[in-house]
Amino acid sequence: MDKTVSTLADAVADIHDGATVMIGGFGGSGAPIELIHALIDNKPMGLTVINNNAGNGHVGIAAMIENGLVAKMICSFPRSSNPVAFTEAYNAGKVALEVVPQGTLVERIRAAGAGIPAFYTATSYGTELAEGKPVEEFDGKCYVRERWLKADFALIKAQQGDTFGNLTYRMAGRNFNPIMAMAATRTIAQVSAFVEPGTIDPEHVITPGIFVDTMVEVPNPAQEETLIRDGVVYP
Amino acid sequence: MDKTVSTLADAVADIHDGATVMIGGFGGSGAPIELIHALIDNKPMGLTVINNNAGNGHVGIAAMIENGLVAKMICSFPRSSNPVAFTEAYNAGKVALEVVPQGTLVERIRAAGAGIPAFYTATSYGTELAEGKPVEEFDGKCYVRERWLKADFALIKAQQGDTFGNLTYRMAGRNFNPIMAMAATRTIAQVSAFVEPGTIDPEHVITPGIFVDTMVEVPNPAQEETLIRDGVVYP
Amino acid sequence: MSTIDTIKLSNARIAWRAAQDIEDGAYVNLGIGFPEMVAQYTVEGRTPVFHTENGVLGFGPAPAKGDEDWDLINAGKKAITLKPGAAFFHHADSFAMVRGGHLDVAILGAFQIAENGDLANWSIGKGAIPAVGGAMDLVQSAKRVAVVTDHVTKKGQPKLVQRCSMPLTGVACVTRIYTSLAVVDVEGGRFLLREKLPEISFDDLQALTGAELITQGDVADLVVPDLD
Amino acid sequence: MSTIDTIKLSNARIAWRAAQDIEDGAYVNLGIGFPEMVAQYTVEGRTPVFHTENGVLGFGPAPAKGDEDWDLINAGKKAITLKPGAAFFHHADSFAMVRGGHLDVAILGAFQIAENGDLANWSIGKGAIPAVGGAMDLVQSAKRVAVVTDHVTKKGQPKLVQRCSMPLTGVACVTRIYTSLAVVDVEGGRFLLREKLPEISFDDLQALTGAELITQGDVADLVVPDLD
Repeated sequence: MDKTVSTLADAVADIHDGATVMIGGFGGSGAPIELIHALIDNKPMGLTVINNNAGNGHVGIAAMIENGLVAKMICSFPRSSNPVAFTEAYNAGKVALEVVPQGTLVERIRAAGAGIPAFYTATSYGTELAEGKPVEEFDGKCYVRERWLKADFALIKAQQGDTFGNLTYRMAGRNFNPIMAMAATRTIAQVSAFVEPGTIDPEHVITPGIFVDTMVEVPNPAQEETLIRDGVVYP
Repeated sequence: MDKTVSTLADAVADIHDGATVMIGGFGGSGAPIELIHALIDNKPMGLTVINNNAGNGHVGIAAMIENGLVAKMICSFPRSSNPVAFTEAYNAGKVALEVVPQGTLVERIRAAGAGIPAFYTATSYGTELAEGKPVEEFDGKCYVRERWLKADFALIKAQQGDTFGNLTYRMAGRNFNPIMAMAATRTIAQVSAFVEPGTIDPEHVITPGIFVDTMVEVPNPAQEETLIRDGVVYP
Repeated sequence: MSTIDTIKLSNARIAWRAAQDIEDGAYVNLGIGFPEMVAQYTVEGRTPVFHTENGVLGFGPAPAKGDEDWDLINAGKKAITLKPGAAFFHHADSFAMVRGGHLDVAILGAFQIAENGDLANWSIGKGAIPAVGGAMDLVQSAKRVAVVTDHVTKKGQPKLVQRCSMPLTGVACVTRIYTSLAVVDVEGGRFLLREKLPEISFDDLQALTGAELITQGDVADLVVPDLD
Repeated sequence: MSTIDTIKLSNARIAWRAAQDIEDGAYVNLGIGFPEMVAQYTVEGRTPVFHTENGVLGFGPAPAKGDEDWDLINAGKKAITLKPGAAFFHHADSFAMVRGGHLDVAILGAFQIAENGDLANWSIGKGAIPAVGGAMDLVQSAKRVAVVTDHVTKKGQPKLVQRCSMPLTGVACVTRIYTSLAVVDVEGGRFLLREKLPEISFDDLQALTGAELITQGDVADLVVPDLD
């Protein structure tokens, strides 16, 4: 068993028009920039993208939007220090938006990974984001019912990965990555360092390999913030 | 901030008659034997105990039952290689039993810790364990609605713990311990080694201190299996 | 000893047959007891990864006697060893793997299997103390749910039936049954006979089965090496 | 410049006042921007633990310029540092902490707070692109939900109102409000005035407040050191 592929192009080759794609990261932290850029090279169209944000500057998800790949964003916070890509596309009616509270977003993703089709949360009760959703009272408090959120693909960024797909992350770059890995039909990870099985202490594995399908090594990944400060526009 | 106490008796002193107590471990693996025995010394009565099993031999939860502390067990598998304590008490009508499928049990506990009052699972649909529970169809498949499961106290066993309550575990001794730590009003951990904050790599913390209230050091914890092989009867 | 007892496969040989269907890289959960034997017959060159409910992926066989570590056990509370690439995780993540459909195969024992795939394997009914463990989670969620079992009970009653009379573990969940006499798939609410021991006739096998055995094209010979 | 502008507390001084109520060992989430200032005024001898939605407990102030690591940021996407005893975790665990009621205090900004505790702080209504982040989770679940805010809007309109006119972030969730003029608790659907600047009369404060201010016994002086 070996889940590694040798090129970024191979890693994202199967992502097709109209696919739903989860993309890990919180802002630039933990964002799989190289996988995103390889996806832009392929130009699949009409994608639904699930991420906490909606891109920044002219790289990563912002570049996906500017290059016309994205039909819909599902996110909690489509603003950033430089939100021009999303803002223009949204205002022009080119990209649809579903705003989900951040905790509900990640719990819906976790639910998909954990086989929970629906759950109740107090979050958003009584607000416009709960409109049209079933409400139920438990122990005297009102809760909103939320559905799982699945994807065809997840693109994630990890630190170490062995050939079985066991992964670690780097600091707060962990964020959505391990949860999205659970929720997609196919999880594709860019990994900063490939290691042999047994190198990662079994106590320190964050994402067990069962949740990972494809891995590609990106030894010195770019940081989104650095690219933005350097004024990079992709491609 | 320092969550440590110096004696086992101090750690369990507040556990009162009628309390609901989660106890970590899967069989003897990860079971907080010393905390359980300290609790038996206090003899609170009428406890509801939540554990995967229902005790083995004449130590740990089995000894709680034999010493009359337990009014009700909530568990997935009340059998063991030596189940005499539970079996006799149950057959004599002294202990009530709620059997919950193992995955539903841990998910109900996780739901309590995560603020999810109810969720749906396919597990147990169409079986007698789903009788009386709401059923709903999502995407063409039927699911059973389950409620969160909370406790007044959780007794857990960890490997390393710093004074802030950050914990690690030992191999498969992890099991229910980190989840129960999230779900109780007060979580009490026996820890094999106290360390200073900063000793545990922030990447390797399994239970962040926010979930832990009280800790006591038990440097060389007994293994339930060893006690049983030695024929120990507690007290 | 009846004819059946002289020809039927031993548990080891049933386990061997089940092991032939486990692909390289498959994530597999084996039930406590008899199903655990399947791991011993892993096909050369394949690396399945074994999952146990109590939070381990990638474990290996039992350690030598005296080398047990009682924090390193499987769901049957038996001591295990680790293979390179193993991982520990907590129980909620373990059952997220199960319920979320991440296991490729779960292999369990059975009291009864109905022709619609219903499984009864957790409770003999009134009287006994109920104990379910993780079986109800596993049968509802693994991509393939296989059963390894004698073809009939110790009293000679069929275990493959039209409708289970014992309490259900799960509804319409079993996909394949490896018995001491045959390999049977559950498809479209019917038992499809895929393989049978060449020593038993179709009619004799049908007589030992509580529901109709359907054949589609040839039924292959169930051939298992002598493992004893 | 009106009289109010000459006497009102700066954001730093509001943050100082809020910091006085944070106990030793409290788990605290501070909203992006102004609420983040509260951390700077942690009371000597107390060790609160700061939580950020993106998966860190126990972080400290920003690093020196040039020392930033962009994998070590807070929910505002600003670089942070770690204190001893910090922990990383994924987003689902992070919001389990939030939604599960494990945070002692969440401190947020506000557009409007109603006397029943309703909070509006996420959307100015139609036209703007909606963006909610973690605010709706935090306000529904922390044990105490505090607001730091100017007492009135830039146009001089009350922010403490009978009923919010802007889109709600949460219902009946705010427990205490630290304003530039006063400290107000929300209890039983009413604003209870706890402290006010000695330089402003009760009547003038009431005139700047969009709902009735209730007093129970003495109203304490809101005294904050000069921090500038």
